[in-house]
Amino acid sequence: MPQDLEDKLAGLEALLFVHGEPMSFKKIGEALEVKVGEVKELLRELASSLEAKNRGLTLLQDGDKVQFVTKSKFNSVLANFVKNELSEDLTPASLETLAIIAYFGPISRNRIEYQRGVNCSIILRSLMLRGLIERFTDPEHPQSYLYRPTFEFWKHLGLTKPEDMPEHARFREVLTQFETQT
Amino acid sequence: MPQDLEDKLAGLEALLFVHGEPMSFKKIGEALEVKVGEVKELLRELASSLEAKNRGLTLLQDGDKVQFVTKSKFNSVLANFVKNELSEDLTPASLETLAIIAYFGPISRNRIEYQRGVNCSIILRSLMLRGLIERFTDPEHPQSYLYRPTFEFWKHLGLTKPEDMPEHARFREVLTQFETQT
Amino acid sequence: MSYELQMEKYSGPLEKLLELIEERKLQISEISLAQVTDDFLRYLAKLKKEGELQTGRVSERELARREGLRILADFVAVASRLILIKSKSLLPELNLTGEEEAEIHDLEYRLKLYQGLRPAMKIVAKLWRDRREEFSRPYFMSISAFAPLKSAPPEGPEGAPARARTLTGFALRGGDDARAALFFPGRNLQAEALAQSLDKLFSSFVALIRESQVLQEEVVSMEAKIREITEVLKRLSKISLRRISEDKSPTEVIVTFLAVLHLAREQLVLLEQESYLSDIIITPKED
Repeated sequence: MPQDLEDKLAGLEALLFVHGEPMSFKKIGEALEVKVGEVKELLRELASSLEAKNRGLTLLQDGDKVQFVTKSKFNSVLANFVKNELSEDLTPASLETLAIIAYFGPISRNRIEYQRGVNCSIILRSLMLRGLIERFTDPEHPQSYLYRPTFEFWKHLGLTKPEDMPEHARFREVLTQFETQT
Repeated sequence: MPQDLEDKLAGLEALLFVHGEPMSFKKIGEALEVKVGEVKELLRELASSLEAKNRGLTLLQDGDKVQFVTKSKFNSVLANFVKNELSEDLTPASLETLAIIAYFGPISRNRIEYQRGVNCSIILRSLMLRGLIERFTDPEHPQSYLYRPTFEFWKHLGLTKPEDMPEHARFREVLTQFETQT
Repeated sequence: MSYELQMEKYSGPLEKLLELIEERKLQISEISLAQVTDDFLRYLAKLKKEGELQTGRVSERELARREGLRILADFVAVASRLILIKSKSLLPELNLTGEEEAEIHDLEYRLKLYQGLRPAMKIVAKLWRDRREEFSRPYFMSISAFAPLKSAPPEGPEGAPARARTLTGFALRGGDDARAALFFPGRNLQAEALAQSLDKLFSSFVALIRESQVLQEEVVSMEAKIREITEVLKRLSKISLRRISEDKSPTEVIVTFLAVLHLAREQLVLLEQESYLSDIIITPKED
């Protein structure tokens, strides 16, 4: 466990960084093994160090919850960046993943990854952020998700369903062969 | 746009925070509107300020990419809050293959197989599926691939750059000696 | 335990070979390799037997079966070189080609390299278990960090329906408060591009399937040769190894040798050698 003040501040920073959502003082205290009173003190300390001009983050507090956010002066830089990033052409890897989902969706991440032979978590996240695919809970396996193209995706292609994709039947056949023979 | 050094450092921090994943120097430069040379300088500056004892984050760098990560000493504080897909044990065969790629990557499948004395196609596939290694086209031989560790792998080992591998220089030396003998 | 795990606990033939040499506290050399050949072949036979047992049980696990087959093939490849070394020590007049001599040296060299690099594997294993993992943030996790401004689709189709899947956060397009789905297709998104991409991926499947078939054939043909020679030997009464090795290509000699050793292990034949380096006499065992 973090021992002195500096160590605890560092631990707090790491904790808030990893935890995406607002985090309650209580939970922070549990993680760092300190009392809620000390958590508040640490947060005050952290907030004041974040005021330095070379820091890009700040604390957003709401009641007894707190989270890291970027300073508002960087909003336009960051918004531009996110927009440019999401508007880029699809990479070959993204196209491949999207193709699998378009042809064979709804499909689980496991099966997508098995076909591509690589981990796809980031690509799936990016395709979701771009509004090209969506995920929903697998009715048969409530623990896992299935991925399918969005309505906007089909609309953009001017198609309505996987069977409308070029050479759909042939690809299905190759897939069946692959999945039974490997 | 961020103007002076401190402002740029703050922008860099905000950008890496928002992006989350490894980010190329080039992309950082475009977002902050500075040259790649300046990006490197800013990263050096940021890395050195992160060494302070009250900071919980550090920079993980490999090649021309960089990512914000938590310092490895806070692992025990954070492990409970982060769901972890990678924690399972590695088989001897996986360890062997990973060690070769970690110390000698980027490296071709041929050379990996030569050193291990076994066909590695399945093991490479499974390591790619787990997101521990990635492959890319060899710039000098467009027909073949090279393999290298991913940021996920470095993160799991708690390193901040490939050269942090223990005895990195010595093992590379051993290999070079062997390869020049023949 | 699944078949896959069964096989995976063997990290490979070099590891095993090194273990056998080190057990006897020997240096890596042609002589020590000849000395551990029998142990290695015995181990290979055991591996093969376990593999077969397991395959029978989980035949539906095709991938696992193939993995086992591959490992087996790798062991057989090393075994064939060991037999070459052993043959050379037993049949001194056996003329090895330059290529075969090179193969022997290559095995020695690889084993030394493997020995030199083995500590690196231990280091990675330790780091992996040490639980020093660093954590990062997911891709674009904090797009939702500020006031919930919704943006209109920058290049989406007109009148895209409102969806729950909206991107809150710093405004991607000014202070537009309209609730609308974000849609960033990119300029290269067309059905044809997707089909091409899939076609490329699927052609690599074909290669993968073919590769596994070739491998399977190789192992099968090796096994068939061994069986064939075993049959011949059973029909002969007493024969010298030198004689059955005559006029044979080195590969055939290896296979012959493998078959003889196999029979000896199964106690179907007796091997006799009057003195070191003299010819080996093979006698079928009486039932």
